[in-house]
Amino acid sequence: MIEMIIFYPTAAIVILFSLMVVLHKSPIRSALFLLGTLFFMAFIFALLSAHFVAVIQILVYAGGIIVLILFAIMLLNLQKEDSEYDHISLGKVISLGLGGFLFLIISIVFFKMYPGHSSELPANFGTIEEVGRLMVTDYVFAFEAISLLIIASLVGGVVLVRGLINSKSKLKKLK
Amino acid sequence: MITTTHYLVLAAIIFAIGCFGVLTRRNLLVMLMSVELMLNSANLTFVAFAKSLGDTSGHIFPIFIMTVAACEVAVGLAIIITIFRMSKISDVLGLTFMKDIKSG
Amino acid sequence: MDNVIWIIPLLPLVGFLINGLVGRRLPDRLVAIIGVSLPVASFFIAVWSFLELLKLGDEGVLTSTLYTWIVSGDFVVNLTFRFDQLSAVMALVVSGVGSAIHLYSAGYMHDDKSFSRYFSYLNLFLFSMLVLVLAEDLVLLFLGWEGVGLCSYLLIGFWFDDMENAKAGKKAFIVNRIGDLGFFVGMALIVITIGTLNVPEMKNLLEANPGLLTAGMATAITLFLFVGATGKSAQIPLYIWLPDAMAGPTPVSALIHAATMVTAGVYMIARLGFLYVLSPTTMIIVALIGSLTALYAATIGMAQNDIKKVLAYSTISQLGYMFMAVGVGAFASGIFHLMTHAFFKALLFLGAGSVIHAMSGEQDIRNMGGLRKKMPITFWTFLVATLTISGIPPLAGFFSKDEILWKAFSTHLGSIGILFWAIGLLSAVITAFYMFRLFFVAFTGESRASEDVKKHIHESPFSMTSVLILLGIFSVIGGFIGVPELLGGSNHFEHFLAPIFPHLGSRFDAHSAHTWEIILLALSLVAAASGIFLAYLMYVKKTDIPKVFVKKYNALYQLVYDKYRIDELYGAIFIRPFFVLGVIFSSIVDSWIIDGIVRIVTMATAKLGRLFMSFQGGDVRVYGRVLLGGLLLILIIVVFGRV
Amino acid sequence: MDWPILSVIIFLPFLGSLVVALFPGESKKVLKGTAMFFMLANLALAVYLFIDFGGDGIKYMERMPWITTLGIDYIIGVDALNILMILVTTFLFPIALIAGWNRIDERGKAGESVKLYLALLLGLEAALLGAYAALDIFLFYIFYEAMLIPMYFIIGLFGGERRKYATTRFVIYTIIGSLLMLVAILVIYFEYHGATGQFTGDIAKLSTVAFSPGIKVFLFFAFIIAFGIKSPLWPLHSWMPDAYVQSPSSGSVLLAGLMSKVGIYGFIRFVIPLFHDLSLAYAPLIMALAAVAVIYGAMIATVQQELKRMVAFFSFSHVGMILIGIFSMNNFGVEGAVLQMANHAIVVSAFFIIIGIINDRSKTTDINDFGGIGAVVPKLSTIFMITILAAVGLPGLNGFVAELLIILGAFKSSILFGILVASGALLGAICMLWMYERVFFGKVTKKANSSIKDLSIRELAALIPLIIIMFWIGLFPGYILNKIGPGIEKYTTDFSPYTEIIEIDENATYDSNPTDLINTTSNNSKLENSDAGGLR
Repeated sequence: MIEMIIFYPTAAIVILFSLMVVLHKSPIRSALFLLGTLFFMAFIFALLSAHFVAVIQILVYAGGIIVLILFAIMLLNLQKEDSEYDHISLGKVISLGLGGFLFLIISIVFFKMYPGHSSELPANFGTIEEVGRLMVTDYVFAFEAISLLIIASLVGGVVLVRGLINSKSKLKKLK
Repeated sequence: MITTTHYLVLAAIIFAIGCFGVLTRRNLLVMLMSVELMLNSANLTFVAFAKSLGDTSGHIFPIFIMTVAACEVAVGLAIIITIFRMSKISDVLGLTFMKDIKSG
Repeated sequence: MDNVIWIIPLLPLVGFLINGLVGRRLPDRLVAIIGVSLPVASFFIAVWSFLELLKLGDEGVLTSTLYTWIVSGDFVVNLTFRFDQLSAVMALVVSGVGSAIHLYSAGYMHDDKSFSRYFSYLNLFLFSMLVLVLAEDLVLLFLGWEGVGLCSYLLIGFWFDDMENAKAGKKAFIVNRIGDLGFFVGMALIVITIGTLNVPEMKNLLEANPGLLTAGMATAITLFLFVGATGKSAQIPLYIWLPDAMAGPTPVSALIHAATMVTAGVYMIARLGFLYVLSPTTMIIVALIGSLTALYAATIGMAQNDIKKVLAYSTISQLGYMFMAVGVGAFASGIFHLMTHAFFKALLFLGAGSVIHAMSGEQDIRNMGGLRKKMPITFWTFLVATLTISGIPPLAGFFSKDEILWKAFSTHLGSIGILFWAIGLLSAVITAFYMFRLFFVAFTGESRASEDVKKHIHESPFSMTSVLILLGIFSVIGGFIGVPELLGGSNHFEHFLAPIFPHLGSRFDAHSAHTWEIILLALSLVAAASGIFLAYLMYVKKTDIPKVFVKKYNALYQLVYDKYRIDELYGAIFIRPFFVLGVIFSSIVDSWIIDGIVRIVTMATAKLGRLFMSFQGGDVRVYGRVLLGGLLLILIIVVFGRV
Repeated sequence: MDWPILSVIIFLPFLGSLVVALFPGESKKVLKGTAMFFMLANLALAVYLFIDFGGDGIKYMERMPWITTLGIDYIIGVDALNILMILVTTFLFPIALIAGWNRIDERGKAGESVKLYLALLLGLEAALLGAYAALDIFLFYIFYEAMLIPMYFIIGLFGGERRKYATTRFVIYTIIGSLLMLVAILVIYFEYHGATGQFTGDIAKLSTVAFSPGIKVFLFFAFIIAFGIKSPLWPLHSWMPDAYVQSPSSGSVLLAGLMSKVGIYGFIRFVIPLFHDLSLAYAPLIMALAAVAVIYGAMIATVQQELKRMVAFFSFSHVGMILIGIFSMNNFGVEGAVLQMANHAIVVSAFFIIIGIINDRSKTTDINDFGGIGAVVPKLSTIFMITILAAVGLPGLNGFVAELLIILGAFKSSILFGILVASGALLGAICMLWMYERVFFGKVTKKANSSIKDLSIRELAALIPLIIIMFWIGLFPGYILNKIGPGIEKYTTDFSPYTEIIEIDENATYDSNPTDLINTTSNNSKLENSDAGGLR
């Protein structure tokens, strides 16, 4: 019952916020709505007794990624895209259709594959210890691979922004 | 009673919204945010299934996905900033460097 | 290869190879020696073989097989030379007259810059002609048949600096080729019905099994073969090349276009006589075409002024006689006339060549005249030849021509023979007339040549005149081997050839035949005499008659002078449409219709491509939509496919 | 035969191609010499093969499993149908190389392009030989497609002004055809699998498959279109004039002389054996198309102003003649066609070499730019004349024997087609003699033409062997006819793709013996003739 009381409002907020992310003219508002979406999503994670994931969600996403995006927006000083809202283009209608259809299909898939509840959860389900244990035992390889990926993206990010200064004129010519 | 299906349908809705965003917005940053939405809905599915199956492995993947998302955002933002600084474009319609000049 | 027949054609071939490959580096004298001595040698071998053949008696035949040429399943073509009575006559005539003309050419062409080329062609011609007459198999005969056509092409266009000569050569070759097409079709029909092209074998198979050929098929085969003969022997409707062929050197005209090659058609029909008698329809058509050609060409001959053109039309006309003969079944008579004609027509041409040589290339008889004193030998030999062709006894032409007329009259084909005879007789009058017109205008009276030409007029060198005299002698005595029984002879010629030809009856019994023969003989004499008298009257006594005549019937004269404008007619009916159609095919059908379909397909592809290109406009979102659409499709298949 | 001579013949040029391509030096002489050596060695092997060949079955058969899971085997062999083309192919390559000896130098600025050209040439030879020798349908297909690659570059890199257009067109046309064929091959392949449960590409086995009539007609026409484009058959020829005109003259030699023959060969080796009954039923249609080509090609050739284009259409006309011979489907026609394939290759090669020489001299091939050069270049004009005479079927030269047999074959199947084919020779003569007259006869009309050089020793070295072969086949065709005769007689009785010689068969691990094979083939054709009757 409690679950229900928490789930429905939270889900409604998540859906509303995510719609705002997609639909709002101003990038900076979009970013803030995204922050909200992610925050409330963490609630739902918590509801699913994935406490560690919920915490990470807030820390990494809300704390890290969104801040990064906000920085970027401010750095670029982006304006509202007015032109986009003035008319309903064929592309938007098609996208809407495709999105709706995608939803339908995915829902059908989920309904068809309805998994039964396990009667009781194991005691250590979703605990930080358990997650940590799994990560360095069963999934240690993926864990290491991810760390490599982080290094790669780090290096990539630096190289991209640094190389820009040198090759700026070259790329302009190309255009 | 909230079943796993509820969560899954919520995930599907958010995925579809994210998808719609990617397909319609012209601003690169907003597109990137929409992608984040989609990733998050995937996380939700994982977690929902984890609960349903009683398997904590379903929690590991969201963590990985978040890490990947972080990397993606870092690199993606770097690219966007590079492009913007180079040509003052943050609009996908302008990104046609790789297109054949004649057929444009 | 148990005898030497195969050497007869081989020797000229050797001459061709030597002169053709290295002749340009040899001195002219050596070229001439090689070019003349080898044909002469081959003539002597022919004579020797002839004597051998005589020893063997009636059924005797010499054959010599070199190797198997073509083999495909049951169909075998051997390279076999066959020396029977008919080939013997032909080989002797061809190599004999051929050698004489080679000798004449050595004098006639002595200052030409392509002397060796000339002799190589001439030797090649002799080789081909000998192959033609000695071939046992029709395919081998066809080798000779095409070979002579080729040599005729090469020799007519010998002086190819002048485009007209080259064009005349091409015309001859192509018209011949049209005939050859008929010949080829005829051969193919024989293969699919009888199954072999070996002539004696064909004959045996037909004798053993007459049901092999239906009457219709026999007519078709013989008619197609006859088309070949009309091409080669210049009969209606394919005679048009022969007058133009006079563009070649005169000895060539004498050898190829008078004495030998053009008679190949007659020889072929005589050789295949056993086939032709199976189809009376074809026989009548052959005789009719022959007689009409005789008359038709003779009328054109009356109005020509070029000495060689007159002789060309006379050749066509005389060939018409030969076809009349073979058409009515008198094969021996046709061959007899072929032989005598070879002598006197070669003589006429060589005489004309002698005149042209002397007149510095002038060929128009209106610019000649009075040559009697300056060129006595030419004059006398030419007179003999003219008398011979007009049919004055006892010269060779009289016997042969008269025999044809009699055989036409008495043919087993029925009373249609009288028609052939009448046409033949009329042609005889005209022949005598125009030949003597030529003779009187060119040789008698005052000279009408310009002064500097007059100075050069001289008798030809010995190498040329000796040939004239030799041929003159043959023209005089050649007829005696075929004197009919009526005149006290025993017609050796016909008896000699008897084993080859089918025997056809006459429509008269022996007694009435005699009476009729005498009447016809007298009529022929009257005809010849009246023709000569008319010519004498018009061109010696009262020379203004022709002018008055021309004035009065100008349109008719022009029509005849322009050879009835048949060339122009063919041009309009066949040649122009052919080229127009070619241009239409090339520029409209090929490049618009066939290529157009291709272009429409490519254009449609390009359009479609442009349509698809709009999906790839560089807008990432569009890519995304398409991607998602595709993904959805796959999902639908996966999800609902399982249901 | 202990060593696989046929495989050596196929792969020796390929080896040569690699050697030339990887050759460290840049010396053109050494490169050309190496290529020449490989070509001549191959020619010697092919001549040995030809002399040793005999009998009515397949010889030098090699059978090795290749892709066993798909049932594709490496099967090659020589019989009466392909022995001549193998010989002619190995013969024409050295000639083409000699003919293009100096022209390659002009094209290529560096040794690199000579290297490329020679490697392509050798590669093409290997592919051609492979296509002729292959008895497995997939093996054939691979070689068939492999031919395109070198040819594409030979035209595209070394051709004339509009080479890109021409070569694109040529390749696209051919690929459309071969893709259709591939579909048909796969259908047959799976049908056979459906019937017997095993996969195979062996044409002898494939020819035993029984189809429903509807699909069979589709398959038949897929093959007809594929080979019809390559040959070319009217009206699938519109790639031909441009490709022939734009390719370098040694390329035209190979394209017109050899590659188009693969298409014709495909008709004999694959179409008729695989679809015996349909070939009989549709023979009149194909003969009619071919007869159109004979007349139409000759007429178009007559009015062309450009020498190469003219020869292209003339060759098109002759291809029609060969196809009529094949589809007359009797001993005369097929034997004539097989011989004529070789003849045509030789004659057309001579034509293109001569035109290439003329083009070298005066940089033009327009007939109107010439006139009266006969006296200036006597050797050239003589050789040209002989070639023309060979082409129009003068007895004593090579064209005649084959044309005679084809015409007899055509007459045997239909008098109308017989007359049409025979008239082709006449039209060809008109076209060729008219052209010859305009180029060589008369007075020299253009000043530039009065100083054209006659043939050099090298050019004579390329042309004289062709002329000798023309006379040899013309005068002594018996040697060749005796070699191919029994095989073709056998072919025209049962139309099996190939016939194995018994003693090889006993040792082979091959479950049906030849007599079985023939029986099943004939049973099938009997059975399906009734079906085909409905189609008519």
